[in-house]
Amino acid sequence: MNSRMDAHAHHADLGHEHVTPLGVYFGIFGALMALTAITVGVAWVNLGSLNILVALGVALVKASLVVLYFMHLKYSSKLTWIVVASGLFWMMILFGITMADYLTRGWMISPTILH
Amino acid sequence: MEPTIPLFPHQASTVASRVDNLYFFMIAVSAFFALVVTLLVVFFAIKYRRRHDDEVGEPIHGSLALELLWTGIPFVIAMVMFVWGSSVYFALARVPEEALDIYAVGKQWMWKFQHREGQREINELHVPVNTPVRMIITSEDVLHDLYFPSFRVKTDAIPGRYTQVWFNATKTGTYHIFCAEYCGTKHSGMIGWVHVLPEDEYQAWLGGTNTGESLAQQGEKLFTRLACITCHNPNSAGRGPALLGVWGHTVQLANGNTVTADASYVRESILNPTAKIVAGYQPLMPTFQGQVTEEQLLALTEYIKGLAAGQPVPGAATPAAPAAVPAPPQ
Amino acid sequence: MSDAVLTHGAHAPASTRLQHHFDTMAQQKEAVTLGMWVFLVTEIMFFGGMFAAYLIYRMWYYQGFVAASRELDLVLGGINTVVLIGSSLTVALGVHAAQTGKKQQTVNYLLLTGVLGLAFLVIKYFEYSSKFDLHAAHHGASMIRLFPGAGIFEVTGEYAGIASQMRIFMVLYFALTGMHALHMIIGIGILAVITRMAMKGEFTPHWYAPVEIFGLYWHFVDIVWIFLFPLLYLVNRHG
Amino acid sequence: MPSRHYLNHPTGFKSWLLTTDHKRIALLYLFSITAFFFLGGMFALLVRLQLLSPAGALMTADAYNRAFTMHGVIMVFFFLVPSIPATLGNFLVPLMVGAKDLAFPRINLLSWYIYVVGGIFAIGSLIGGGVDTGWTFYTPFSSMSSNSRVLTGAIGVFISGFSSILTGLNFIVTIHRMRAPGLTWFRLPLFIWAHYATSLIMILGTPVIAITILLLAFERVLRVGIFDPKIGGDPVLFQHLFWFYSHPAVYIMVLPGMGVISELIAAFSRKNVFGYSFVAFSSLAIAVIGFLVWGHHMFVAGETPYAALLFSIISYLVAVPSAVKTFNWTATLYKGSISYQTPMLYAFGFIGLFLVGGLTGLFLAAVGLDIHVHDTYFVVAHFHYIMVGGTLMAYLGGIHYWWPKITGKLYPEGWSKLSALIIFLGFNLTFFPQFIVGYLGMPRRYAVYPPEFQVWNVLSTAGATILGVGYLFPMVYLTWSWFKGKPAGDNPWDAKGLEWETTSPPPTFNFDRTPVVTEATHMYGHPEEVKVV
Repeated sequence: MNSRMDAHAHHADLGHEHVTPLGVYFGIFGALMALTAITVGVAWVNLGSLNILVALGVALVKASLVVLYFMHLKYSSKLTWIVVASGLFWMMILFGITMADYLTRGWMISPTILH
Repeated sequence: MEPTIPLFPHQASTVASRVDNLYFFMIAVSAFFALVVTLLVVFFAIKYRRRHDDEVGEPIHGSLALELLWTGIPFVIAMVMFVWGSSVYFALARVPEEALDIYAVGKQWMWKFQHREGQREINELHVPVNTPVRMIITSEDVLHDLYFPSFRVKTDAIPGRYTQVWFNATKTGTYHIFCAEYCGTKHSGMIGWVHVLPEDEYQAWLGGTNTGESLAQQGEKLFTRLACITCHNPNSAGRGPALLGVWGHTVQLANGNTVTADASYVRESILNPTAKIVAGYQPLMPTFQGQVTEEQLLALTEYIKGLAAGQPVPGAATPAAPAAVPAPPQ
Repeated sequence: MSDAVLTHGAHAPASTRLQHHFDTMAQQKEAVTLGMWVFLVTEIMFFGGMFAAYLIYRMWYYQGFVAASRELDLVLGGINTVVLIGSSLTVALGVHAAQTGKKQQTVNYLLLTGVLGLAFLVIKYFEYSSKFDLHAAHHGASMIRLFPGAGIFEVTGEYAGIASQMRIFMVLYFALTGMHALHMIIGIGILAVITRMAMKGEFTPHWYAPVEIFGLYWHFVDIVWIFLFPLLYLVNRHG
Repeated sequence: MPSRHYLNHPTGFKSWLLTTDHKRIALLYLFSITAFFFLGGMFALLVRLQLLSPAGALMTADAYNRAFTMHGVIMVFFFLVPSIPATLGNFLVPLMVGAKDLAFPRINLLSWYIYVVGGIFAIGSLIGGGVDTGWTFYTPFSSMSSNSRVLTGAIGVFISGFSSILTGLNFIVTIHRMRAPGLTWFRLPLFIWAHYATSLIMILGTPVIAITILLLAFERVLRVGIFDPKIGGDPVLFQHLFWFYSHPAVYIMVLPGMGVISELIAAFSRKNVFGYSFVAFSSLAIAVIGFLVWGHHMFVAGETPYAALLFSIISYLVAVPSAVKTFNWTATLYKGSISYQTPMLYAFGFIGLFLVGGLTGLFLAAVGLDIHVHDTYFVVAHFHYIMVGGTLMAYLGGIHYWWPKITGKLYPEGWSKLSALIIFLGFNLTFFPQFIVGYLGMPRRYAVYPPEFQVWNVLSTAGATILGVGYLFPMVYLTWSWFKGKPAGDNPWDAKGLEWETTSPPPTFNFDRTPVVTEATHMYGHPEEVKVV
């Protein structure tokens, strides 16, 4: 947790950091390319309202691959995970609660302005 | 105005006393807690004042029971306030079916009121006592807010959109109207008076100031003048959809969606005609953006509203006053 | 970005890379890395505000969004996606090279990243400038000029009725891609500094934090684009 | 006093302008926010003078609109938001965690320069004629209608936001990574917990207002329609995005104040804070729940009844942790050893005023009641009780408490007690009448008003005059004490805390040896008797 407290255990030794094998990087790049092709292809298929979900789902998978492997989140501390999660959580707050207004605009509890 | 120093606003609507009761409850709860905490602080401060320089306080780490108590009690009280506040809000938000509709248009810096019977007022509003009145509000330019402090209600006037607020005035008299959403230079000059009249005086006022034309009739004239009637011929198939009986019903659109024909839809269809094309028609209609004012839009809407099924159609020249509003005695 | 990025000083061993207020290199590195991640969270929220607007208007103005989206150049957008993901790969390889002490490789990968970043911006420039031309819409009979400024934006013909919807899409297009491009430009500036440091041989397997921290930033910019691409270019291409 | 400390070593103008010492940067902030405080205060005085007469005693409506806007913009973005975090926080966070500096000293200096540049834009907009949109910059008035210096002012706000983000980032990393050996999370001073919670809001909320302001500028320059209903935009969306930051920003302003109060009450009761972990977690609860309530600014703005109810109930939830804090502070006094030195007087004042401010917040969270008092003086009174009665009282209390540490000097106790009293009385006279006139229905931002509201407005203006004088006092005697005050000694209050274990003023790197922490915060008396919750 706090590196000042266990400084003795670590000293200045940074040599044990995780080194990702090169193959992983190229593999991830390949996967990202494939997913890009999928997301372009799907746009030509009519899935109704599923289109946006598929597009966002694919983007989310791509972003996760970048974060986990390119940005080494997979090998990072719990705190880093929490930081990333809190970013996503707060963005969901922004979207979700704003939508609480926008999605209910059609529902009226009074006679609408039409009677 | 009044010689005395006012402490409390007039209670001049049915909801005013409900709002005020909640207010008094809140004051009582607040005063109680403020007093308890203040007295404790003063009492402790005196009782445990430092008596010599190297005295220290007694180490007390806390108490789970107390923490739960003073988390729980405020929570319960807060929920009571929430429920009470919400029930008052429902009364404010739920407009009675039989309410009398009056239109309000905010504009830098005046309030324009439009009665369905045709009367127009600026910064003055006449309403009958003991009758639910619904204000349907929009704005020509920026945000405004129509505020009746004596009725305890307000709502924003939003350009491009209709909002509503209702009240049932219980006391005759003259009360303030304020603009409560900052709107520029003469924001504080965007004020007026609402005159609550007994029913007979209100009718007399309606009669005495009647322009002779209801809002729907004005709309009908506009409908002809703007040549809407060339395409929207109510009786026969035209290039545009017939409007007879459309109001309040579901309209099938060309893109497969449906929409309910209400004031917002009518408004959009006039200003941005190709946004929602009715199934089976071509996007031929030109926009009337910039050619009709908010008030003319209201008149047209009112006219189309009157074209409900079974109602007279243009040419018959009958006012389309709703049943809830007695026809002007003329 | 992080302080370590700004640390200069020639050819110093790792221990002198330790700033006065840290106790150990491990502590310094953890602080700098955490700082960058926290900064990226603020970036999420920064773009989040625009994404919220996008979401709402897309819900309201789907028709206009589809029409305007189809006017975007999918080929250029697609190439840019490949270019940017490619640059993410090269920067990751650059970090790997620095981590394993391969000095020349580090420099090469960083330079390659810079080239790809610039390529992205050049393509973006051509995309942008085409939005100032009045031209026939690809997918309709309309004439359009898509830059959303008063007196510039113009839509006539069958799209005229949804012109204001299309304009809102274009506002968001320019706001989102413009902010993204600005991040790229800043990133390339930082990259230039770091590449210079790499050329001077300042990084060792014990101290390469600037490369790593820059990498985090660059990957984030890539991720933003990963979302922008489908949301802007691929609203609906069927039917 | 030590012969060599952060103030006198190194010397020279440049050593201050290029300093990376968190203590010096805190002082740079102190001077600049004090300047903005008095600038904003002058506008407040102009506003109050105008309202002496129903017809407007002083200026035209246009001038008045600019006066209250500049008052709001300056006070919110250039005084309240940076006030405690950037001065006391900057000075104390490293000291309290036993570190030599913040994690990113140069970024800390950068944040001050960003603040100054933002401030120059704000003053630029003022010189150019001012802004007349209200500090809330509501569209479409700000984007389409106002012909004042909206763009310059908005850019100033936009820029200053980044100074806030960088401060928050620095605090978070420092608190996570720079704590002294033995300083576990539950030994941290509550001041640190409060600043941690504040920093969360700074980094998560501020970017949203930055982008919102940017979109507003985009709209104003290019007329693109993103918030303009005439061409398809939604003005209510601006309000959602604006309040997503600006409501939590209220907690940016008050949470650090709560942190200060926790320190003051502990130090002047010589007692650990009652229910430490509840007070600590209530800060986090406020920071998190505070992000979910922004829609209570929009009950009459056209949001749906469903959204209104959601925002109402969550607003009530956020009241609970504030209540918990107040009760714990009160309980801390029990069996304490309470002295009435100036900082403690401010703490008592804070509790009283925060009570009123917080409890009237309950009124506003009730949708049915808020409809009536929304955008009236009731709201004005409420938030001034929180921001001035709360934040400013805590800020002054904190400045007085740590002044001996910052400058190494003592201020005259008699004068400081007198000014604390004047400020408390003046404050109440200024703002209490506004509750009454607000419930009567007087809308805010009115340059002229119906005559029946005059009495309350005259009382309020009288109070503001007293308050204004009250604020000048500390300015004078604190400045005097810096040069002529008696040396304070390292720990004049006999208070606990790492900041009191170093010299006054502290050396450049804070501690001669890295401190090792072995007990919880504010443990007076015999530590073995104490069980930490």
